[in-house]
Amino acid sequence: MKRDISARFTRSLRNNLVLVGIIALIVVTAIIEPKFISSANLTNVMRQLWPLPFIALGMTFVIIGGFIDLSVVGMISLSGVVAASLINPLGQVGAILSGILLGGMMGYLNGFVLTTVGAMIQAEVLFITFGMSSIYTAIALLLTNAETLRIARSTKPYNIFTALGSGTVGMIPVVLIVFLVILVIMHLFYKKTLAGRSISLMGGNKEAAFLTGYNVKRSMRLVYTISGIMSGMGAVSLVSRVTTATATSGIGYETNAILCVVVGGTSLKGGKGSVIRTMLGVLLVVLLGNCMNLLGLSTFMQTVMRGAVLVIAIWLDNRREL
Amino acid sequence: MNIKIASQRVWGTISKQGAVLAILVLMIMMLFFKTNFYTAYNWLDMLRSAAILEIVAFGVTVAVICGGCDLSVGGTLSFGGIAAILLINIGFPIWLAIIIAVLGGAFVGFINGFLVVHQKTEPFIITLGMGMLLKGVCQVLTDAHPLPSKVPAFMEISNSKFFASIPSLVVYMVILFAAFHYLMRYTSFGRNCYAIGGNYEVAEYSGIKVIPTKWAAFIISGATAALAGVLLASRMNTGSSVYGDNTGMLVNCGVVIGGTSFAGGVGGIRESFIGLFVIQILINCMSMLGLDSYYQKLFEGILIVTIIGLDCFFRMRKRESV
Amino acid sequence: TSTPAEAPAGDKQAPAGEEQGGTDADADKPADKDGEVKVAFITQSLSNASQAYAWTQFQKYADDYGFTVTVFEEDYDAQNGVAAIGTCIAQGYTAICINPTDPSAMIPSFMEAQEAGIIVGMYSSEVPEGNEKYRDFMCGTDDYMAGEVAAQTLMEEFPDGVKVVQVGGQSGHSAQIKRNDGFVDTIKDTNITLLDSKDCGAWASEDAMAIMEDFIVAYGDEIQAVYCHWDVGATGCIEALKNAGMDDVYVIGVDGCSVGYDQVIEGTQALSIGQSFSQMTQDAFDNITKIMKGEDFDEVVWTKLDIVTKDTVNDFPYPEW
Amino acid sequence: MGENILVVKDVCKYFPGVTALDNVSIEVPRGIVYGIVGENGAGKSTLMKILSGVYEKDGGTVVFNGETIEHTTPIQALQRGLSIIYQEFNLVNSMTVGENIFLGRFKENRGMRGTHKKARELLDSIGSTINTYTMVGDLSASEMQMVEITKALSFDSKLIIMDEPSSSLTSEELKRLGIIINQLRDKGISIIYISHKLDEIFEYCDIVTILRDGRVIDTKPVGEYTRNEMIAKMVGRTIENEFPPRAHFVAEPLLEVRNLNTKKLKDINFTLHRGEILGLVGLVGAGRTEIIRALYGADKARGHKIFLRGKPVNIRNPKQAMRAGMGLVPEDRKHEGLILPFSVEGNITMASLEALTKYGIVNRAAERDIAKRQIDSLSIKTPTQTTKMISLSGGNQQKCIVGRWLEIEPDILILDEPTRGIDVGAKYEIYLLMNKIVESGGAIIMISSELPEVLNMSNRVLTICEGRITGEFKPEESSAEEIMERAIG
Ligand SMILES: Nc1ncnc2c1ncn2[C@@H]1O[C@H](COP(=O)(O)OP(=O)(O)OP(=O)(O)O)[C@@H](O)[C@H]1O
Ligand SMILES: Nc1ncnc2c1ncn2[C@@H]1O[C@H](COP(=O)(O)OP(=O)(O)OP(=O)(O)O)[C@@H](O)[C@H]1O
Ligand SMILES: [Mg+2]
Ligand SMILES: [Mg+2]
Repeated sequence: MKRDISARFTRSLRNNLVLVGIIALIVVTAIIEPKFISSANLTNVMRQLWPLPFIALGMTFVIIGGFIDLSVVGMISLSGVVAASLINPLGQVGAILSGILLGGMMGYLNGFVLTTVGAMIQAEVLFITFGMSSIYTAIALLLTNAETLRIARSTKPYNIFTALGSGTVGMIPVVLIVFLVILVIMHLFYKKTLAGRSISLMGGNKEAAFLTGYNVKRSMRLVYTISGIMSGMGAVSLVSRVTTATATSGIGYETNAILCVVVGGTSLKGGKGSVIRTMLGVLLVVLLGNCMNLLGLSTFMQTVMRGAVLVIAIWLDNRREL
Repeated sequence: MNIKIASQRVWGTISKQGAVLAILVLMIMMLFFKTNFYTAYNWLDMLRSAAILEIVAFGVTVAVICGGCDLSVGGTLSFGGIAAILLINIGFPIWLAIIIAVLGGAFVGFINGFLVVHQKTEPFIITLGMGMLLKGVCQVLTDAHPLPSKVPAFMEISNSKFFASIPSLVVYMVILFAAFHYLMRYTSFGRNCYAIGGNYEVAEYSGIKVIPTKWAAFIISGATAALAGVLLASRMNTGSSVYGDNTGMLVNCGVVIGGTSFAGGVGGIRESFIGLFVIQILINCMSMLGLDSYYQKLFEGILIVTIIGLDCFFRMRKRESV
Repeated sequence: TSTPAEAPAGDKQAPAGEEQGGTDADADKPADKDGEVKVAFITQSLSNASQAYAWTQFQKYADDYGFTVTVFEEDYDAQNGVAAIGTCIAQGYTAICINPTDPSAMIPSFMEAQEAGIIVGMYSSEVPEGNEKYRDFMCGTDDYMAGEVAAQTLMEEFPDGVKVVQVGGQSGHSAQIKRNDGFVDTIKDTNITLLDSKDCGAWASEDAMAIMEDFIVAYGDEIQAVYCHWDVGATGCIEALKNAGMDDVYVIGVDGCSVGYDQVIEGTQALSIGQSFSQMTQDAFDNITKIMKGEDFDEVVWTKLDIVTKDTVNDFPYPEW
Repeated sequence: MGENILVVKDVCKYFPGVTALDNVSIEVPRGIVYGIVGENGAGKSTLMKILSGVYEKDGGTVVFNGETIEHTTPIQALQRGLSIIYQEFNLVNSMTVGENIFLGRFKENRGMRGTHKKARELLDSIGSTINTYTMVGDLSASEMQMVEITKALSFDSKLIIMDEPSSSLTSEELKRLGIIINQLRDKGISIIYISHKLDEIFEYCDIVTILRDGRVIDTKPVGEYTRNEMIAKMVGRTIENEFPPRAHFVAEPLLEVRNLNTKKLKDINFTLHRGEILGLVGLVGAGRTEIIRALYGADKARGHKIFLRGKPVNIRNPKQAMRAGMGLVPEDRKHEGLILPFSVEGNITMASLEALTKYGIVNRAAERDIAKRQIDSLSIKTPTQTTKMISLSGGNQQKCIVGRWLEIEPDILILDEPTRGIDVGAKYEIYLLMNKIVESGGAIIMISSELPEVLNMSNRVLTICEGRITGEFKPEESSAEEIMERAIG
């Protein structure tokens, strides 16, 4: 009996390593640096998150579907640039919508290219989306000539951007509220709808899903479109937060997003995963950065830590399945 | 009759390897422009520019043929160069420093091998994390500053010329090409790698020691990357943590473009050579034509998507053919 | 179809033993090729707005000097710079203006370029000390000076000492390193206290913003001044300060781009340290012309840094980038 | 050293739910050809895989060449002098013929040239003209088989096991195989020869053992068997009530297939009636699976017409097949049927989700009901509805897949090896389910490698050989021997 309880405890511990990690991180940091648990820092962390949660959310769907998306770099860059530059001609609502729409279109294009050429395994998909990313970034560079666009320069109002970037309701940033709404919608989409289910069916076993009448190619285009839309939203939140847009602003988000998804416990083998857990992954990754900054760890050590966390997380995830 | 067979063979190679076709297209295109593309100097120069990445690619190819993949080579490359210069600067003889650096790379490969082969984790994500970790290590080692060598003789290694005009790097590349080609084609280790990548179980049943062989492939990949790093550091007379930033992705991409499939078992050193050389030729052509670098990025992306996409497409067609 | 163009000028005329370009002996050399004078601009990255703008200046002034200009991008990877110099040699360029990611890594290539008779000019960046013989001239301001200026301004502005944080550019890039070193070296043994210093993963304002936010949590009101390595990064710092309600922090940025000017005009940024790329480009072109003609020239032409504050902002033309 | 090269005594092997070998004993003398026959699933391949070290035996002893062998690995077996030609191809497609023959023995042959030279000699010695530099992937099935044989010969073997070596050989190659076998026997090498083609057994073998359900039924010199006796002993079953009584509800035609062609199939024509169970019989690799996959729209086919209830329908993908009222239980449960990371519930309801969806939202409550209903009615043994599929036994996994289709009540259910790896009890339940489906007006196409199963369950049987339909039988009116004869071709 006692053995049973302790076995169950270790199992649940092992299944919830992220939570354990987060708690350990909070406790340790709070002891060393009490400022960590100050309200100022909490607000701080809530602000620093963006746009990673959006990107990781989109990436979760791609990974649950059994694929991977490296083109978020290009999509964020291009969407951000377009959104920022369209404030003047279209007004801010138009700009935001076109940024998101463009993201969706790029995502769909990725899915379209992949299904057309029949790239069905992760490695093929990896390089093709990498190439697509270069294309999107190049277009963003051509559009801006590498110049930084500032939304403060627009002649039209841009208060929605400001609200998204730094507005708060009470203590809670506006963008967090917006995101939570989207998160709930996406969670419900994943859990409740047929389309959501067919994504994980595809990730679990493409052949079985195909033989049971699911349109695998459509699901594939869908996950990439979701990733594109989320990149578009992420780009808008990024532009709002920093009030500028450049053609290279998406750099690094692909690895960070994958890191969050994997640390959150969604298996790279596809089929199973959880949108909510990814958010825990985001939290862990962002907290880690925040803690290391507060503890005065050098930028270099932070890179080491991030790599180590990624390697160890995947390793543990893999062992769990053995 | 013979001509027919020969032309069939030529066509067979071309259609099997999109990269060859791309090179031919570029070469024909360059006939129409007045540049110095067709000069011995330019070709030697292209080869020299490509040499470092080619050498890295030779090692990576071994891992890929075994059914793996190694994205950590970027980090290993920087690490190799930095380690060698650090040691030389504190007075180690050059040869010893180089040996230690290469052993360091081999150790990285050993860990990759442990995680991928022994623990059976997903190679591309784990090596991605490993690369990130190594970059951090390099930053810590150098304080993120470029680290010039204090011993002038070190520079000679990669910057001298043989027979008055042939850059030493090209010579090294040719030697290593021959060595790796020999290793993969004419030794039992190489052939066993093909067998392992081609069909893991059959290889195991045939008495091939699958785990040590595949593990060794990762060690070779790491050691080669470190060696390339040493050569790069000598070429630049400097070691730096930023040198490998694009290497991992680019090299693996080149290997795949060349036709060495991530599924394992097919391809070879020659294919990888061509796969990376096509990227180099593209860059050279565009520089010669004075094309804006934004367009260079664009065309690079298009090249990657097209070649890998076509590859997938023909494989799909072959699968589905009635 | 055309046959390959004549062999590169350098290739033919540069026997292996020839030493050092840029002297009188070489004066007649580059002009021989249908009078075309090809000048290459090799830059760290055209994704960086300052470099993209510098390139427009090359294009703008090329006609005045009768040059044909081409740009090569390193994309923050020194290997690409080395490859670019190789291409320049193959193509028989007359001169190279280079702002490398990693100057020390370029020395071997400079030797080759000079062997091939190509004029090598450093642009907005200097070779490491002791290697001056490998380049023919240097024009512009070194990033090290930007760091020095930032530190000096702080000393003037806060004679009683000041607590400052530094937000660095992309870790490992030459601009980040020099702007850091210039600053850190200058404040040594002064009453300026460097509270903390951190670099970014990329030249991204969100990185700068995140770092600044963490600084605010860690040091709060202690922070009196911020030295950020680039104006767009300063935007992130300013946003972070704004959100924390800290309006009176003295923010210094480097670049002197339109974003920086705007912020100076708005009063959110106290100082932007600018570089005049148009001046730099003209100086470089002047030098190339002089070397070609065999006239005397100044090996080092410093371009004055623009110190853009609210008081001086109207003295400078509004930047085009 | 006795005169027996191999003595197997009381060897047992259990797979989840199946006893593959039940106290099997055989003795193989030196220098003879030893035949083993038995219907599909009798345990022949399992026995051979134990000998060659692919599987671990669960009991009994094996003595090879006077040496008692407890554990062995494939490579150790080869080194001892026991080589095997596996039933499934055991070649690396992306390598050349020569290298495959000497896989893992590159060094012994002094490199590439030596390898190809020796391979050439070996191929010449058996009269094969295959180029040693060809990629194995580019070979035809019969050429691959020759390569397998050559590979086995390349070892200095004392015993060579041939598990259905002839299943894909042309008649020319078959003759050559006969010569090779005789040559080997003359050299004192023993051969274990497994085949479904009784002509070969009678022609080549000296002693024959008959296996059925993992048990040795009979062993005697080949001359003492008559052909009929042999077949009777292979297929004859006496276990009572193994099959439920056959259903008789056959009514009007439901599905007509005309001129179905693929790379492998030639002119497949057949009709399926309401209330009918149609069995497809053939050897492994005959093309049964291909027929139903093409029919179901999972593989591409050309030029064919399908009529459903007299009306032409167009089926280009499984979705359209489902809309037309078909369902498929594929043969490879793990790779084609199950979503292993999913729960039992998720696997069962997969096919019904569309019907449960309103405005894009799946009705979870209804989904749970469905899963519960199927788990109860099929008595699927699972701790909870949300248990992960991977932890169920094979039979229960199979029931989940069947339940998946039962829920949407397809007109035509295609079952490919529905009872593979399933114990007798579970089999019986699946048979009952099949009868229930036809009772309610559906129709079933059933593929099975277990002849008794097909014969007892089907109303009609089609024999398939090398991609063609070679015969049509009413099992009540024809003998198993007759049918098997046609299936063998
Ligand atoms: N790996 C396995 N896991 C579970 N069951 C297995 C496995 N391999 C074989 N079986 C089962 O063991 C039994 C014997 O199979 P085996 O392959 O030995 O038959 P066989 O006599 O060779 O038939 P065939 O003539 O079709 O080749 C069958 O019921 C089969 O389903
Ligand atoms: N994907 C594939 N690649 C190569 N060969 C294949 C493939 N699928 C099937 N085959 C081969 O084609 C032949 C026909 O296979 P098929 O599955 O149609 O036979 P079958 O009659 O259904 O037999 P069974 O179901 O008993 O295995 C077999 O020899 C098989 O080995
Ligand atoms: Mg068998
Ligand atoms: Mg089958």
